[in-house]
Amino acid sequence: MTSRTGIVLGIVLLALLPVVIRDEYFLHVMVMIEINVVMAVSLWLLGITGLISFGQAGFMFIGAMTTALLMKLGGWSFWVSLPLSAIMAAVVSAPVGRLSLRVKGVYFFLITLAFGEVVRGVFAYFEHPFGGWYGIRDIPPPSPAAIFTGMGKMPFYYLGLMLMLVTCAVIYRISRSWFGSVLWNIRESDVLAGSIGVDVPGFKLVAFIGSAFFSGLAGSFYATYIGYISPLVFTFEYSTNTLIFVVVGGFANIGGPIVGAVLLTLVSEGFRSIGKYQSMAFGLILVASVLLMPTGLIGAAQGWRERSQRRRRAVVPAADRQG
Amino acid sequence: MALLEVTGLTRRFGGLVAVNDVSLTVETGEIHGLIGPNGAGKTTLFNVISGSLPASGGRVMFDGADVTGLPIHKLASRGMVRTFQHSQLFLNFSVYRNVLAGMHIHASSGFWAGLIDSRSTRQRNAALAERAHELVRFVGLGGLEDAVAGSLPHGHKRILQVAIGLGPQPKLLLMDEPVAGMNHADVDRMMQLVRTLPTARGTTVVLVEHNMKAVMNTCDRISVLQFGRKIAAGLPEEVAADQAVIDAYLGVFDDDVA
Amino acid sequence: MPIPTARDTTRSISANIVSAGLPRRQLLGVSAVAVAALISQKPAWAADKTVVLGCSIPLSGPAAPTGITTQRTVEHALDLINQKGIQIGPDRYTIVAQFYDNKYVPAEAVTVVEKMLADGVKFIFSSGSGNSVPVVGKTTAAKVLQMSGASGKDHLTGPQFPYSFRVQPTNETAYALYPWLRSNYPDLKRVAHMNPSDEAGYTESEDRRMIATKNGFTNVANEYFKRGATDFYPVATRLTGVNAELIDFGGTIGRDQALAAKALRELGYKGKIMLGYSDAKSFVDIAGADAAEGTILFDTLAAPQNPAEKEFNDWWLGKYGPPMPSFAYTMYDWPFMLAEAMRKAQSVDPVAVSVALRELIFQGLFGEAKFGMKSVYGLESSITRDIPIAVIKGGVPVPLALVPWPKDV
Amino acid sequence: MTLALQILVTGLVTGLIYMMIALGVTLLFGIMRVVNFVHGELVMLAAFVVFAVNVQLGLPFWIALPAAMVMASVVAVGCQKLLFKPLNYEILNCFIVGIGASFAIKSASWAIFGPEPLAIPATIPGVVTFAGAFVAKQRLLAAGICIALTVALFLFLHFTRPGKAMRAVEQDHEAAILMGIVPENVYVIAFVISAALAAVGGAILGTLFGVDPEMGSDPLLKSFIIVQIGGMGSIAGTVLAGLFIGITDSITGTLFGGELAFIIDFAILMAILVVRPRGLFGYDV
Repeated sequence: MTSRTGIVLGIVLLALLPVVIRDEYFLHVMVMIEINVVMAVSLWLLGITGLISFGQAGFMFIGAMTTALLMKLGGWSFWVSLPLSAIMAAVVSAPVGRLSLRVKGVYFFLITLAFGEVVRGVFAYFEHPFGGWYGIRDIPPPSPAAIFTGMGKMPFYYLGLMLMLVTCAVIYRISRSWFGSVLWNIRESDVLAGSIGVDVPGFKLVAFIGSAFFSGLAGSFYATYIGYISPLVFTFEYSTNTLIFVVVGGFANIGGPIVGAVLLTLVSEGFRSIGKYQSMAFGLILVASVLLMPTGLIGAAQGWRERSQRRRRAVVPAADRQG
Repeated sequence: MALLEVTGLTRRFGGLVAVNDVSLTVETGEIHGLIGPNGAGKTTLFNVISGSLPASGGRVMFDGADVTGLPIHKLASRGMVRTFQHSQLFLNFSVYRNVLAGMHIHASSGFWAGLIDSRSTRQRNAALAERAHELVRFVGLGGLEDAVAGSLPHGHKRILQVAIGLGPQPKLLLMDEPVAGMNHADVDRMMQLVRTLPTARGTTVVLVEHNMKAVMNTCDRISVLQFGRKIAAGLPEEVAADQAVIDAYLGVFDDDVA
Repeated sequence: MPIPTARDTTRSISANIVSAGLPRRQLLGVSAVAVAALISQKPAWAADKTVVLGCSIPLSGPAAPTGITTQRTVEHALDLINQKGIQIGPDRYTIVAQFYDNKYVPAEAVTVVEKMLADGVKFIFSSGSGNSVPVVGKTTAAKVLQMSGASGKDHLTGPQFPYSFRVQPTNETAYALYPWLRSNYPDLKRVAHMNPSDEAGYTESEDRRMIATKNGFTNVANEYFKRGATDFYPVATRLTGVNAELIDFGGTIGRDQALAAKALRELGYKGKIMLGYSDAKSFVDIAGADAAEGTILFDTLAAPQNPAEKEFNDWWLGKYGPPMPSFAYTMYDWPFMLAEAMRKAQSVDPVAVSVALRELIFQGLFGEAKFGMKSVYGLESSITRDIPIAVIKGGVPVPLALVPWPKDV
Repeated sequence: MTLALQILVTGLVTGLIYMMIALGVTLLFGIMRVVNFVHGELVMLAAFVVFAVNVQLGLPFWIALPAAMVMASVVAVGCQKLLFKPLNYEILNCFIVGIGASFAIKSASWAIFGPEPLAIPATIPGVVTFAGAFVAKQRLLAAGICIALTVALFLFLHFTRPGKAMRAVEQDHEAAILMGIVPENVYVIAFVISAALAAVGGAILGTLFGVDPEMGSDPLLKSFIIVQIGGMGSIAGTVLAGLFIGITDSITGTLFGGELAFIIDFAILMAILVVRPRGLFGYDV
């Protein structure tokens, strides 16, 4: 299978990258990309259920906070804190999902937005143990210290790469499993899905919890990598950025959020040297990309390929659009 | 024992009583028609019975159990499935995948098993695929498996909807205006399909329909609603002769035969 | 897998069986291009007589005014410095600044600093404590000199950060202010504090309450508000209820100051208001002359007092037009101090420059400036200088005093 | 008692201003199911126009205001034709395009207008006192304008031809087309009205709170919350929710301090949505 070979080749290339390019800034950007990809893919899991969340940074924050508290106050190892943080985000997401999934469409957009802000507000309000607006600083790197403090960013790059690959693999499996196909069905028509026996609220909730789980994972990694978290980090803008990755990349398959996160992070980085015009350029690119490719990069690529195939076959399906 | 027994069902919207104390019995194996002028409360009654809307009062017994207020997906897994007035399809998916989706309740091998792609899942899925193909052929869409649902002609879309509804192997299929907006040939085709359901699939049918000719020719028994109340019930010819029904429709019969 | 064959259509999930390879390939191609772009962006080192000063400042978002003002000020200061150049041995050095938008977001700030470190930048300026604290560990480890225009107290200044300097007195102004208040306004006893709800606000509030108490004041209220929140009536209602004689706006900056003062006056507050880091003109414009009357402005230069201030003021008005933000004056000295330290050290090595910077006594806009506060932070890393104070009279700021830096701090 | 009155007065006035801006959001949503993220930027640009005409050119406020309304309408219709129409008013893409445009406009505004907050002088300075509660005259004027415009909007929607056409499109898109209404024309009217409301909001905010490129962001977020609590597309709901949020803001802000008020606002939003998923007056989306 060529696609499998392609993926293996890609992973090998990614694994060799730090050996070839020994530039700490570049590695740092790669680590940020890894975090962004995990976030975008986790949001995509909601997307294939037809849900859009503006509060994904809230779950990331919960994961990051859990790791920060466990490692800094509890002295726990990162390797224990990481899964616990993801689980904590998932645990919080269950009741939140139960309540917020009662609303649909735009209302869900905004209730998730509100949730993200409440998380920020709560962590900011309670100085103990959350550090208030100071946030928590000096979060230790993972053990063994010899590797994670002595070798620059390379170990973090590999750790992030591993998390990213695992997340992508698991979410890809989910999206291609029967469970995933039901999520796609719900996205297409939740009324019809319900009528044939799908527990629509239940499936949505599981997708919501799963998505929160991986966001928590990203948050945990963020905390140990940057070493500093505060309510200034996990903002509505952060959630929005994640959503932008997915929309610009496209929902059609998991390549969408991945390509979106990678490209936009790089684009934004590429414009960094223009200082005050960076945000402007980013905004304009966003506008252009959605206008030119409303189904995202992946959608545009698929459309292009289909058109060329159709031209080759010269078969035009007689689509009857009545009713 | 009756398959579906509705007793004193009522549904209010604010001050409006859309369904008022309706009782209804559907026997196993019959095709039961539900007719009435526009606004008689047929679709609301459907929505309440099928769990799409909560009831304001009354009781729904299905297959010997009280199912009042159960959510729609639970009813589906108990064997009561509904179709919709407007074509509800997974428009961007193929015909085959639409039908396959309908078999959801027989596919639930569990979340983890579904992820891991174990041998038993694969076997079960192979069996499902076989059944889906069989169902596509049964409703007469054979050869169109790969067509995108959204690109089908209207008549095919409605047929496909029936196929999806048959996926859970329901004991009772509630069909909301299955021939609305169809041409003659498609109506005949649909009604032929409906007539085979009790014998070929073991599925009892309740259908709401405006097309009188179709209802009279297809249904074993008919109930008539007006202003949210049941005003008559019985064999097609009895109902057609019922003075209350004639008054209710008053000339509508002729116009309505499409 | 029960999911149908690869022949399934458009948005169906199976379509990616065929396409899965494509995004990956695209992705790799794109990243290769981007990598090339990123690497090629290394600053064009103009021969060997240039020192790069990397500035991580907010140029978009709500904190942008600080960043834009800083950029303009630094550009001008460097122009002046570079006219003469910095003579080190036989070489004449000039300082070239690079400005990056940190959007006032810590993660962005970390990325900006990573980029500068990778580019080999040895002198960094960072604006905002939330952006400076997360990077100080990295710059220290890289032996890069970091100057921060930020509060952040011992998180930025201390023996563990030998190359980190704070170039703007923030919460520390209170050390000079409260003794001055005690002797000049002996009737004032009850102080209320108002600060933005972020870490700068918390730092300010903590220190100001502590220092006020030390100087015999009573703290009667401590309020926080969300920065950029438009309506101050609720907070002002709370503050008018505590019978304060003085309200210290602490870390409140920009428009918030004017809106809060306006709301307080409209709700009948009669006591004194004290605020800093402000541009007096826009404060009066927004608050209105009546509400602004009598406000004490700390670390605020009402009008240029000496030739250097005059020159800067004229340059600004000529280039950008009025108003000239007073904040710009407080950002003016440090580039000169950096240049002077390089000259003194006869080196552009950040470690050597740090040592020289610590010993430097500089004649700045407000007189003698030097890095000090060892008694508080354990190392001479936080700038100390006289604090100019102004008061609003008849709708215009009038110079009131130049409060000397207390000897014991 | 005085405190209660003060809280009420403060809340009503700010509530009316929020409502004003939220009405524009809900109008567009009701009619074409579009959440216009550029709305906040219209508020901001309008305030800059008022500043330019009123302060820099020295013309009266009452000339500056219509100028701002015209300018905001032009930008809004520009956004509609260039951004939203090509996307067939599809909600998510419109949302994202709006965010992108808003980024770009804000960022450009910083570069153009510079760092200093600007102010539009009050049209009527001074403070009114009654029963121990204080309120600035300018705020009362603002409240008056908001009430007048809301009434005008109501009359427009119910008693004029274009207004009726708008309501027809809102209630039943297909039926409206059958009645010979061209939706696209109705959309243009909706964008113009919505922008005009935003412009008035901007002028009011400018006189009360000063002018800067970020000034539209907070009111936009607030109007999202209001619109949602009131029910998307419901004018009556927006009016009530605007006042409701204004007063809750005032109560929580005054009694518990600004920080907690922020959390409480969002908690209220979540609670209301859990109890009434479509908001107070909303319909199915």
